[in-house]
Amino acid sequence: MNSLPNRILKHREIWLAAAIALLVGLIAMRFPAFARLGNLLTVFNDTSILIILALGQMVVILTRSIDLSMASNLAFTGMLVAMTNAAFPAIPVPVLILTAMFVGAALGAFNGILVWKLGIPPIVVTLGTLTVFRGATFVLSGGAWVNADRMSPAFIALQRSAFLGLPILSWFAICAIALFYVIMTRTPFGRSVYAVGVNPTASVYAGIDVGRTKFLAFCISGLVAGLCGYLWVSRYVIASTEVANGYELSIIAACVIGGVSIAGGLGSVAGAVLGALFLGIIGSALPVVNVSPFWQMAISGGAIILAVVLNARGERRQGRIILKKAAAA
Amino acid sequence: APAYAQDNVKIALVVKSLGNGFFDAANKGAQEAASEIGGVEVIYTGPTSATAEGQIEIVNSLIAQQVDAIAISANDPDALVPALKRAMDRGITVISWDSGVAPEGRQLHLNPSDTDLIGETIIKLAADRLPDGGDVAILSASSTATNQNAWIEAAKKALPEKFPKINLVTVVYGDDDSVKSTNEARGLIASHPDLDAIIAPTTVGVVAAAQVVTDQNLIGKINVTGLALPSEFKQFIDNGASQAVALWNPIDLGYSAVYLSHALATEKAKAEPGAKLSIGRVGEVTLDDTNAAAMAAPFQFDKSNIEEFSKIY
Amino acid sequence: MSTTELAHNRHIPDRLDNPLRSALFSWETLLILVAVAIFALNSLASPYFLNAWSLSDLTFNFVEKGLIALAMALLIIAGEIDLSVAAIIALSSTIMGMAVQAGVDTPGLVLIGLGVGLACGAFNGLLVTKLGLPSIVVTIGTMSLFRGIAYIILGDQAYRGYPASFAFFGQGYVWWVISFEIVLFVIMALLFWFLLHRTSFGRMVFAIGNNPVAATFSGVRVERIKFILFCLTGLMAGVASVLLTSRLGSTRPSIAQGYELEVITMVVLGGVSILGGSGSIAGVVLAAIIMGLVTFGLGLLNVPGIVMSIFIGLLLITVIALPILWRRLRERQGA
Amino acid sequence: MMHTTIRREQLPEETRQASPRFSLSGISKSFPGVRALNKVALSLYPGQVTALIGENGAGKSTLVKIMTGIYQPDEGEIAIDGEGVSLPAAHSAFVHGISAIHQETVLFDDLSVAENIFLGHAPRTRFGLIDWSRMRRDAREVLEAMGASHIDPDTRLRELGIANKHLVAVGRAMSIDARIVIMDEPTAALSAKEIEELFLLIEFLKSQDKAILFISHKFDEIYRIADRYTVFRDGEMVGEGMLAGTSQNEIVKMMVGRAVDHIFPERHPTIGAPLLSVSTLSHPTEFDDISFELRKGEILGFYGLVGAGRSELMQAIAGMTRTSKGTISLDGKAIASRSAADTVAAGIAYVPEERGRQGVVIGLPIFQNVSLPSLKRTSEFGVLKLASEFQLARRYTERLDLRASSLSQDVGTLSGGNQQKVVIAKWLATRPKVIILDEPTKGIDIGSKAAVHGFMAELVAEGLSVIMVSSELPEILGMSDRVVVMREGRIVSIRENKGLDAETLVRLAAGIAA
Ligand SMILES: Nc1ncnc2c1ncn2[C@@H]1O[C@H](COP(=O)(O)OP(=O)(O)OP(=O)(O)O)[C@@H](O)[C@H]1O
Ligand SMILES: Nc1ncnc2c1ncn2[C@@H]1O[C@H](COP(=O)(O)OP(=O)(O)OP(=O)(O)O)[C@@H](O)[C@H]1O
Ligand SMILES: [Mg+2]
Ligand SMILES: [Mg+2]
Repeated sequence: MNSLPNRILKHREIWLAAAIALLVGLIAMRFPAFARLGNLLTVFNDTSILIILALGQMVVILTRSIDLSMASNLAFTGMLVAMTNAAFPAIPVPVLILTAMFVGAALGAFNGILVWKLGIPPIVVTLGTLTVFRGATFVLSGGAWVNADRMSPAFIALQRSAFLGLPILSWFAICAIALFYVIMTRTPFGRSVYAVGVNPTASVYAGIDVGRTKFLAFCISGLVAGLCGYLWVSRYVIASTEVANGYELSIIAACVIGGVSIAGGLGSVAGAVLGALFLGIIGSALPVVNVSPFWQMAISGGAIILAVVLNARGERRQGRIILKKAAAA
Repeated sequence: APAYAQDNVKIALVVKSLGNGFFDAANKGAQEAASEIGGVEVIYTGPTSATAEGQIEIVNSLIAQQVDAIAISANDPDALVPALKRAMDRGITVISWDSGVAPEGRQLHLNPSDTDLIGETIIKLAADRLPDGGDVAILSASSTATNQNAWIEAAKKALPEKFPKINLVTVVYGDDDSVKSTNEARGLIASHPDLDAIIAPTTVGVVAAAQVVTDQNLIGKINVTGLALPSEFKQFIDNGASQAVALWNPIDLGYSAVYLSHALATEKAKAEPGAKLSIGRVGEVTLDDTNAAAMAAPFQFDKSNIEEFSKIY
Repeated sequence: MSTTELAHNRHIPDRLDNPLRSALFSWETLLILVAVAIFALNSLASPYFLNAWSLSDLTFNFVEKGLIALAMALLIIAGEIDLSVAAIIALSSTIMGMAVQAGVDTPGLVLIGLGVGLACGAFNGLLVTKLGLPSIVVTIGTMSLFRGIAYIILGDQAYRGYPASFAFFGQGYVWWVISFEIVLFVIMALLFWFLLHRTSFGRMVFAIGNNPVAATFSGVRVERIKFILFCLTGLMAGVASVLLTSRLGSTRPSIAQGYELEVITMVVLGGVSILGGSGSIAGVVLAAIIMGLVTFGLGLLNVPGIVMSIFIGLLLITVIALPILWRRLRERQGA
Repeated sequence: MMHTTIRREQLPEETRQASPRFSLSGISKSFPGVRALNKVALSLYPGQVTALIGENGAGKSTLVKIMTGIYQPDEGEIAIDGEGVSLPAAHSAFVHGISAIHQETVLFDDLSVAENIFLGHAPRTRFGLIDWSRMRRDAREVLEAMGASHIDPDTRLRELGIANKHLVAVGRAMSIDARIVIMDEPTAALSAKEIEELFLLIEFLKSQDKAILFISHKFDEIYRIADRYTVFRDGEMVGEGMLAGTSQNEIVKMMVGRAVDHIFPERHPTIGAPLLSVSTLSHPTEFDDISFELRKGEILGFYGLVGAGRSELMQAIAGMTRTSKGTISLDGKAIASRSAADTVAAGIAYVPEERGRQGVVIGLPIFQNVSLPSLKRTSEFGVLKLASEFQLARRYTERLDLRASSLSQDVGTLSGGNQQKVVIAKWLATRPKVIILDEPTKGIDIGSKAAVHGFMAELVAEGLSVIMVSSELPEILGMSDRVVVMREGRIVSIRENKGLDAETLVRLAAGIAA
């Protein structure tokens, strides 16, 4: 009953991976080049930013919260580092990246403090900061864009340069996946994130500070958004107020497709990554197979609904069992 | 009727979205016109994202401010008509420039250049480098942008007669959004392995396409051309991702928009088919049947002159 | 709780405090003050503000979103949410556009617009109530789905050519500066106020939001009411779609982009608890007006829209945080 | 520690040498409206099992929560090995080597068994990371030691039955190398075999010199495993001593024979014809083959231990849950529909057990709570008539002697007892023929209890029929005309309440042969 194959099939991630493989297979039938390793790596590279963001959002959602401000945080930090780079091209890029992560984490901490200390529902807090952060981006830049011509070559080149045949951007994603995997599965903090989401009351009994855990989760999502601020701006070589506008919902969608339960406590690094890849593959495959790109939105919407329905099936809660004969059966 | 009692003639320059370098340059020209004419106040405004709803809210507040004229580069030719009509009903002069609105929503439209000429030029930029012919694709801005659609129509018309060896494989839309344009450019390259050139008649799209070609090491294989601001695009001429691009002078365009708005608002000129209107230092234009006028021919930038122009706009 | 102990007489009064007095310290009063302050500031800041036509134009900034907010308030009070409303506007507008091409006339268009809204709402409602799914994810999904269908139908095209009579809904005036839109909003606000605060349906909505289990135990048909609320929200999105389409005179699939968050902001600013169970229509109407005043007022000063949103965002957080801080402070003093 | 030295003088010879490992003294704790603990004391000795005995609501679990740092006492001292300590959070109890199995299974449904056991104190690798393979191994060891090797440490807790969940909770307590082990009704959901294994484990812990607190309502278990006893009644400590030499009857008297008991109302029931009849009602997992009749003007008491399935049965009768088999009929007419709304319409009212979750709608004022199931009567064409709502609310709340400052007060601001009155008023206002009261006086003070009991008597005198589910013996004995005893989802006995005594009922409910 608990044989290995059985246990593996219980994991929804396996199903999602199978669905993705099937999807790639279907696309390859019409356009074989799509399934070539080189192209798949390109798709992965193109999806890297979404993957990293989805990982941050996952941590927040696991604690029964939600962070709607990630895309705005990204725009703000992206603009900040782009302007810093334009004004002081001499500052080395790694320093800028660290700055971006720090600023992002600070914005996340602002959300987190409001959730932790004032007990304002996360959705309200981040709905507010969603507009505040983006507005602040406009104020910061005075509405002007920072274009390629104002960025230093190193700023643009870093994530494009390759290491072991893979672009650095992909390495960022790979490192993030590895790091989040370790954090979520192997550290007390990671496990307390799950515990808080599964059962806040029981977490208190187990000696976990629920509010503080949520606070740290928001710091992480902020930090990740800050990092992606740099990655986004240097990837698309433009920093503007409109950067990643509305992207918060794509991030959440990636998590949801990946089986992260909005009610908290359920979800995995693999799931979030696969959810993001699913969206990424659809996005890059549609133009290739000559399906009008106008189908993309409807397809991802359908995928979200399907994913939620399937996940809900798997989660059907059982009642308690009082009758001895039923318990034995 | 315009309020002569007030010292200043207030002219609103409404752009598709704030922050776009092309419009910032146009604003420069607008301010030049204002100080040249004297007694003119230019309000430079636009939504943050290029939507018609955003522009409508702005038009409403401009009506309330009782500006004397609105010169708009529209995000949608139809959706803005009701709001602009209302502005005209309240005695405000309305013209469109760059990207037009339907004739009933404005008094005149100022095309930066002759539509057919632009259409032909963007193809020619690509064709010049493809003596044996080849596949080209167009990366446009928003699918509702009037000017883009008109140019693409003109380009398609010019193809069979003047460039028989050039094969236009597809038209995609990047919505003047860097991310969307980048993704569309990638899609083009992936789905058309034999592509020789990407033509982007939009300053946002052309930069995105050139960046993608640079990133994917396709310099020399795919030539990016289109309409580009020299200051934003210089690096791609330098690195060879593009051989040449074209554009008109956005400064002159903004200048002319304000100049014409002022002339109409102060009733120094009248917009009617066939009228010849002066636009100060730029010269003069003639209105066609739909009260539209075209300015000069697009100007080409390549290795020889981009350095010089990138310092101007 | 000393009053509890002292109430030895068997008579329990209906209410202790004077309703006028409690109204004086309510959320709505706070919002009225805020609205009046912004109104005053606007009049001081711009000479163009105090003008019948300006005030009339101002209403266009919030009416369509406000109409949806009325229904959304009920939905959020019942503990659910609908993020797909803007997408419903787009889909409904697109179908109306198709109908125009097919030669349908104004009354038919309105029916189609409302019908599509209702159908979309019902679809959301079915997913949430029949399958027991969380509404926030369901509607994130349908948000892409509905707008996606609009994109599939329209692609890079736009529908125009609406009949002239159709323009009345979004551009017409009932009398002088009084537009059809604002009249409709006032009527709808009254209807929703009545529905929420004066009918047993509204009472059950509150009960569901506060404690769905206890409501079920009390014989309230929780699922059915939630379904109706989703339908109602969809229907109001359909109404907004008719107005907006008429006002724009054309349809693009990107119409009403981002409206959902503005609608929810209105609802929350109006004092509706995002966790469900409390709120009032008066608050939502006031919040809609405040948002209209802020955006229009700053617009008159040519402040970019994005800067206005900072004000709205800060207003939202502060207004929610203040009562909490206030309670903290009092508890600390009490302890 | 003066307190403990004095106490030691009174102890029997064999324990006098040992000083208490863990002692609490003068502990009080109040909740809004309830004084759960009043200056209680408790001592645990190394190598001994102390049984804490008391009726439902006596304050046992509250004390456990204080001992584990989850609640903070209003007053009193806690000492470990004679040294005063404070336990400001759950974590500090951990640090002091206190581990507990709580009454409500406070576990994590979506985490694995191993993790449920080790959350918060998982084994780490050299790099400070959680060592999963060791954690699994350790978990398997813990489970094996408890004789629960059939539980796979890798399964998600959700997939386990309630008995196995309870074993995991026990395992969690075992996994901490604790010196003090607390078990709040650990056997409530276990089968006989598992209970045997648990007892072996407790014997083992005893041999390891741990101090153990054992809470149970089952006397056979207490006598098998415990060395000492402490009895609580209504939040006070009423006795303690060595179990050996103390008879079960003495203890039952300590816990039920209340000195300051309130007097149950005098009743002269005129019992009529059968009104509600339930026949062979079954549910796949909760109850089986339930048949009984409720007669007009009768109070039918349902007795059983916690978890006997009475609440589930009543909720099924009230239309809240689906049944697999059987019929319910009222006045000879079968009730076909299966939704709460229809049951209310038919004339059956169910006053649920979990007042906070299922009963009151906190956030709404009193009068709106009362009128909620009767909205059809207080409205016209769906439009509310405020005046008639107030009138309805006043009629029933004043009759129940509700203590509130006004009817517009939020029910959340009322004390537990008064909230309960609102819930009862709400159901009476539906003018039912049958009213089912599930633990009607749970968690309410003695004064309010009397009011509720008096009111029940009035109701039946007016011809209403009452089903009263209660775990409180005095209430069952004092109020019922007949008593149904349930155990493990089945009816074990239906008796007239004449000459019934508490011990008989306790035996029946716990399955102890008389
Ligand atoms: N969090 C709380 N808020 C309010 N009242 C509470 C709370 N916890 C317990 N009580 C009340 O305190 C009293 C003691 O409850 P406790 O759970 O300690 O009883 P117990 O002896 O464990 O009963 P049982 O045998 O049913 O488990 C009860 O009246 C209960 O209603
Ligand atoms: N197996 C279990 N799993 C979870 N909770 C349980 C279990 N058994 C009992 N409980 C808890 O104990 C409470 C009482 O159980 P239940 O209602 O099934 O039995 P009952 O016979 O009605 O007991 P009561 O005397 O408390 O009414 C429930 O509210 C439930 O929270
Ligand atoms: Mg207990
Ligand atoms: Mg019960």
